[in-house]
Amino acid sequence: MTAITATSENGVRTSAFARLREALRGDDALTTAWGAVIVFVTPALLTYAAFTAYPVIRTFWNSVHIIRPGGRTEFVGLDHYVELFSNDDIFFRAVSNTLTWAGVAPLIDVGVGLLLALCLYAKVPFARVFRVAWFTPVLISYVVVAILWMWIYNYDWGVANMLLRSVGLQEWQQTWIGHPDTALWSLIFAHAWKWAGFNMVVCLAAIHALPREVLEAAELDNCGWFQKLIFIIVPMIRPTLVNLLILAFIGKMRVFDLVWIMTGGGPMWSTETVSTYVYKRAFEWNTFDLGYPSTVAAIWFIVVLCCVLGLTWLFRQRDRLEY
Amino acid sequence: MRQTRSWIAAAALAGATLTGAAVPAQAERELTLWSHWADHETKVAFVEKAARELESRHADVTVKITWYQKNPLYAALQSALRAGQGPDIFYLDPDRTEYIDNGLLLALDDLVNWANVFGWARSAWQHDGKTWGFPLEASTVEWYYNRGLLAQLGYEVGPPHFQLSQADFRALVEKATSEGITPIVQGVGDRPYPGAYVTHELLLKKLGKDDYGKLLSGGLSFKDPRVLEVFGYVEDLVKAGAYPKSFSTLKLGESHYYFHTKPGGVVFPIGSWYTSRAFNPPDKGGQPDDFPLGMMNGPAMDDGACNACKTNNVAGSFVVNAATAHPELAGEFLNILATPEYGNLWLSTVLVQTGIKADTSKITGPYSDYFKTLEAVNENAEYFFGTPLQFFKGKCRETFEQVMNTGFPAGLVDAGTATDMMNDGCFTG
Amino acid sequence: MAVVTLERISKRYPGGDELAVDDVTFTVSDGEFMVLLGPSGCGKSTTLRMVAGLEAVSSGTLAIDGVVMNNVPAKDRDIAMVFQSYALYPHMTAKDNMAFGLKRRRMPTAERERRVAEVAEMLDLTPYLGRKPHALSGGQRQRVALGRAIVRDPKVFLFDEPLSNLDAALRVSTRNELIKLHQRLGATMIYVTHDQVEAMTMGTRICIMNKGRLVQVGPPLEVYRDPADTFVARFLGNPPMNLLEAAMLDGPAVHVGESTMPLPPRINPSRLPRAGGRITFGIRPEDLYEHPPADITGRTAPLPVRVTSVEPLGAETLLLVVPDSTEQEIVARVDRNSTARPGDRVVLGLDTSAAHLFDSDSGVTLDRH
Amino acid sequence: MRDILSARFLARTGLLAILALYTFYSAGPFLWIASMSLRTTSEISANAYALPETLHWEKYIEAWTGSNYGAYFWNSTIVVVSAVLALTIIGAMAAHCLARYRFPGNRVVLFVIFSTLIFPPQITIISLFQSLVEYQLYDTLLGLTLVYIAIQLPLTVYILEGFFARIPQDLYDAAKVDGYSHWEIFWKITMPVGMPAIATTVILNFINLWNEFLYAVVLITDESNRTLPLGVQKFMGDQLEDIGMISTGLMIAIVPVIVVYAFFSEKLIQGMTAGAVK
Repeated sequence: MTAITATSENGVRTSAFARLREALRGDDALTTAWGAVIVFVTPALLTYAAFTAYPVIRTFWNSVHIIRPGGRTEFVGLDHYVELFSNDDIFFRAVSNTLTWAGVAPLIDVGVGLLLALCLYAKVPFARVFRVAWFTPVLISYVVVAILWMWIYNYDWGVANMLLRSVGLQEWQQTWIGHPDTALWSLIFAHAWKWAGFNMVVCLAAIHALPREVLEAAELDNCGWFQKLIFIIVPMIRPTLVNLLILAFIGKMRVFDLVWIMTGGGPMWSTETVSTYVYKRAFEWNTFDLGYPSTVAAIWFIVVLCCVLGLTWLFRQRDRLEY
Repeated sequence: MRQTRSWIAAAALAGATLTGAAVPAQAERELTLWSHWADHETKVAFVEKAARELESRHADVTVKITWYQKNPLYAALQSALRAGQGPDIFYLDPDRTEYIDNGLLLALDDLVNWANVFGWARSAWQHDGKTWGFPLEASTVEWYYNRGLLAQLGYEVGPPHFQLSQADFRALVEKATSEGITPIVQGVGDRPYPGAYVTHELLLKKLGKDDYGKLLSGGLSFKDPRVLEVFGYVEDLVKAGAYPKSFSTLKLGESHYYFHTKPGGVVFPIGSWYTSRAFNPPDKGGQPDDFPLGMMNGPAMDDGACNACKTNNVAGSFVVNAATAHPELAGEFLNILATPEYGNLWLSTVLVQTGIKADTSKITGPYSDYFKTLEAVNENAEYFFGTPLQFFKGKCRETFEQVMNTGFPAGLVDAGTATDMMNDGCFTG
Repeated sequence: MAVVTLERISKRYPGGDELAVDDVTFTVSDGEFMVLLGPSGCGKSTTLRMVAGLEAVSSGTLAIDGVVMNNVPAKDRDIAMVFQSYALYPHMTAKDNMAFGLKRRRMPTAERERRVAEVAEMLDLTPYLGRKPHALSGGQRQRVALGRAIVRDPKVFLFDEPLSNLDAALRVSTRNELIKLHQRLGATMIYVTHDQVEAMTMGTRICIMNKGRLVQVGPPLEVYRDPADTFVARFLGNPPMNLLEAAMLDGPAVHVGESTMPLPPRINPSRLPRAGGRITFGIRPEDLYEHPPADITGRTAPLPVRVTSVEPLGAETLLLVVPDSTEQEIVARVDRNSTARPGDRVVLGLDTSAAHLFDSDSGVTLDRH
Repeated sequence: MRDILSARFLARTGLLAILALYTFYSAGPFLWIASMSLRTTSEISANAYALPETLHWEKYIEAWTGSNYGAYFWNSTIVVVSAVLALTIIGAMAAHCLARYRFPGNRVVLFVIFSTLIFPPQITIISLFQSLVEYQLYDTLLGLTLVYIAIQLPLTVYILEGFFARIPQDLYDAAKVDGYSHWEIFWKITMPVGMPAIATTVILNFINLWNEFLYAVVLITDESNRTLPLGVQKFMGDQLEDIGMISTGLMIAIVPVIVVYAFFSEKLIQGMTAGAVK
């Protein structure tokens, strides 16, 4: 009340226009900061507009057209969408594969990473060597990882079957990435090989950042290491773990390189992911149409958006309940 | 001061765009060619020779050839042509009719001297009354075998048909498996068709050319009893262990090595371009010098409508980009190839058939025997022109790749499911 | 010569409904050490930042030496500022930090070097000039920040709670150094703090702010003695002034608990409420006596209380007591030899001449000024 | 007492054994490939797991000269270095602005930029291809560089904004009093003070872009424009699976990363893990 009275007394203009002008002036008192703002954000916004925003919009535009080379474009309305939902088993196969991967792999990645971090935290000898050895795969490009693991999975002379033979389990030998039952899991395994080290390092950093007193207090409370893990460490680094899980989830929703080089989506679509399907239909199928794959991309855009919003909501909800 | 800076930033951005847009000025004519066969030294040498010849005819012309593997080549072509940046001439298989449908190719009828090209080869590229490609490489589907192993298993083939019966072939498969020998070497790790060779060759023999053609163009159901019979037969072979365990990941290059070097196998059905890999020195992936290579025809089907039938097709061809700036140069280049001298050169160095008219009898040297065998095996053959991939489009093709090439021969789906899926993707009747 | 004049200065942040600074007017004379005092969020820092030119003035006039400064950028106001966090550039040595403002003003190198060396000497910083901030102790950083301001030789020094990051002992000694520095430089200084001891000891004048408004300006003791309202009364002094609910009596007296107090002499009778009305009665702890000394017995009124707690501080003793018939706990600062114990009933002597009366609703003093 | 000790000892040994096993799993493939890189394919096909008898170091020279590795390395270097440079400057400018200036839409801009972090590249890859064709940037290193800037920008801005926002405001006020202009404040305060975060993003962007494959596959066709991951893929010939030579090629691609790792391991781990630890 008093403030408003005082305002009018002092003649401070409170019209919307004045507010806007004030806002435009920014917090820098005396010069118009707007100029600086424009200079600073324009390059980023231009890049963003040209290479991110515009392509996203264009994807949706594409999705209601048939787009052939030479600028021959034909408006088809929602035909692609109808086709996709009524008659495209491969798409749903790809979605189910991708979601399986995105659902399972984060748990493996983060779980293994957490266990490894705890091992290092337990101050084992050679911890430095271990850390280097475990982290290195993170830095290797997918192309290299893919070739490497194709050899590891090679039926005749690959490591996987060689190990089975050497322990007398010949009948367990597999064409690991050549059979629909094992192909997806083999890829998930290879992918986990690359990423476990990353999760390990992050977990380790998080554990090291914990206040020492809490762990000491837990020790005084007569906690064994396992109780300490379950009741103290995991709850306390929960935000980090959640972050890692979401990060891993997002990473799996976009997985392409490994699949593309190792299996190309086969056999029998058992490792087809949405990325490889979009790529195949756009650049490999002999239809030469960019419209339909854009429809797939558009749908996937919405799916990913929902997943991420859902996850965020889920974890936020839990946080609120807890505290 | 601030304005200046933002101006500079804007200018830099604009400049960046402009440099990207600027096309380097060309004083000379450059003919670009993208081709498969990066690893095929004899083919590379063959094409390079023609390129040098063109350059020697015109002082201002350079021919720039980029060699690819097949899959990356197609990926590059699809995007580059769409971007309007394709090469003047490029490699294409005749099954890629979508390039024609989308107006990306230049008709070659008036550019090439067709008198020196076999009619059947030219017809592989004829659509809508025009000829779209230059049929450089031609091949038949051949069943190569290891003479030593076949004899060891107690079988032999010989004139006039070089063919086992349906029952004998199955017995051969079973016997080989029982002795721990891989009966049919095949790998589909990096190719969309080899796994379908056996099924489709047998379908052709069973149905005859007309009905097989209907099957490929969607006019005949995969549920036709004769088709089902063949599928059942192949399913039995698969169950008997006809293919290598590593079938689905074995690459084409690896399957050659598998067949002739390690661990070895009895039969290797493949296009007659087998030689372009196998007749290299062993350390370049070729077969051992003393390898007992034999050739047979696929087994005769009981009640087969055409047991002498086999697939003949034009394979690697050169086409001209519709957007090329130098159509006359491209034509001249192709005409250098369209001569009997080059035809003979191709045969005697690449050792594969060609669409260029040439005379196999003129081939001498270490591989002349091979060509004699090839001629003998094909003496009574009736050819069906075109591979399944040349007929199948879109989802049908995808189903073919996954089911006929991989799933069915790998034993992942049974004959009933496989034919269901093929009908779902391909049958229009 | 620098006089800083604030006339009807207000500040509104974009999007905020309340005024952060509301119609503030005061003048800092040349060479004066003006302390802006108030609880956090009272607008004192905002006021200082407006003087510095770091915040825009929403309305009103800000002038230095008569020149309106509202739209002059900070760098052109010839002011120097010492920040609470010191704000030393972490990537520069102590010397570079001090020299940088001079460099920006294109001072010749030799002159710059001389000034920095001189100030460093004055602040005992010479041995540390080559170090970067992270290698300095808190006190040293504080002195570098100070030095950075001094080398500039500005018209006005601005301090934004510069001592609050120091530990207690260092704070006291730095406080004294600052006082000496002010005497030596004779510069105009504006100093923001929420610490009343700093304000009382350092300021030539104190300017007390609350909720964006200026409440009272004056020399420290004057403000202490004659608080303008209950806020100032409680904010200055430790323990703060006791405030008791009282009732106006018919005669010139108020009723506190069971005692009847005569009106203090300075009161402005025209502003008193009518008989039976409520009023706030204020008395500082040192004006309550267990045993009133002879020289003031004539002015005291008895206040019967019950002792709830005794806090001997050594030099004196604090008694927490509840006057009879009330439930308000008040504090009395009594002689250190007091023998009172919790639960005792005693009668305190209240120095009626030192008492204050405030309006119950607005808290404004009823004293005559 | 003795029993407890030995139980602990056993547990300790067991733990170490598990760790050694895991190390074998994570590092073994590297050793395998390293050993194969020094052997010929015929040696490998005789026994894929034997140690090299004679060290065929000449294979490295052969792999380098026999392929276009020099060009791939050069292309990757140009693209990645210029993208990382531009990213650092553009990203830092935007982050500085978002962290330091209050303006309407500030949070909206940050959210919009940040939200693209979650979206998989396959969503825009097609239209990006079309756009680059239209911008005349298809199959150019410049085009790839710009795309790389765009895809790494969100993460860069996100990390830098978080760090810059924590730089005390007092420092900026002091700079203003000292007479810095907007640009100088960015260049002389934010950049040097924010160096740890900038180093982090530089490393992160470098590793990510050095290994990037999908965009390169789609946006580059010309042999002379290929980056290293495409080059490595090309090593997988289809004439002959020349395992020995491919191993050598892979090692050439791996070794620089390992060397960088050896020198900057701490910083690198910090970079890779930035933003994940709360």
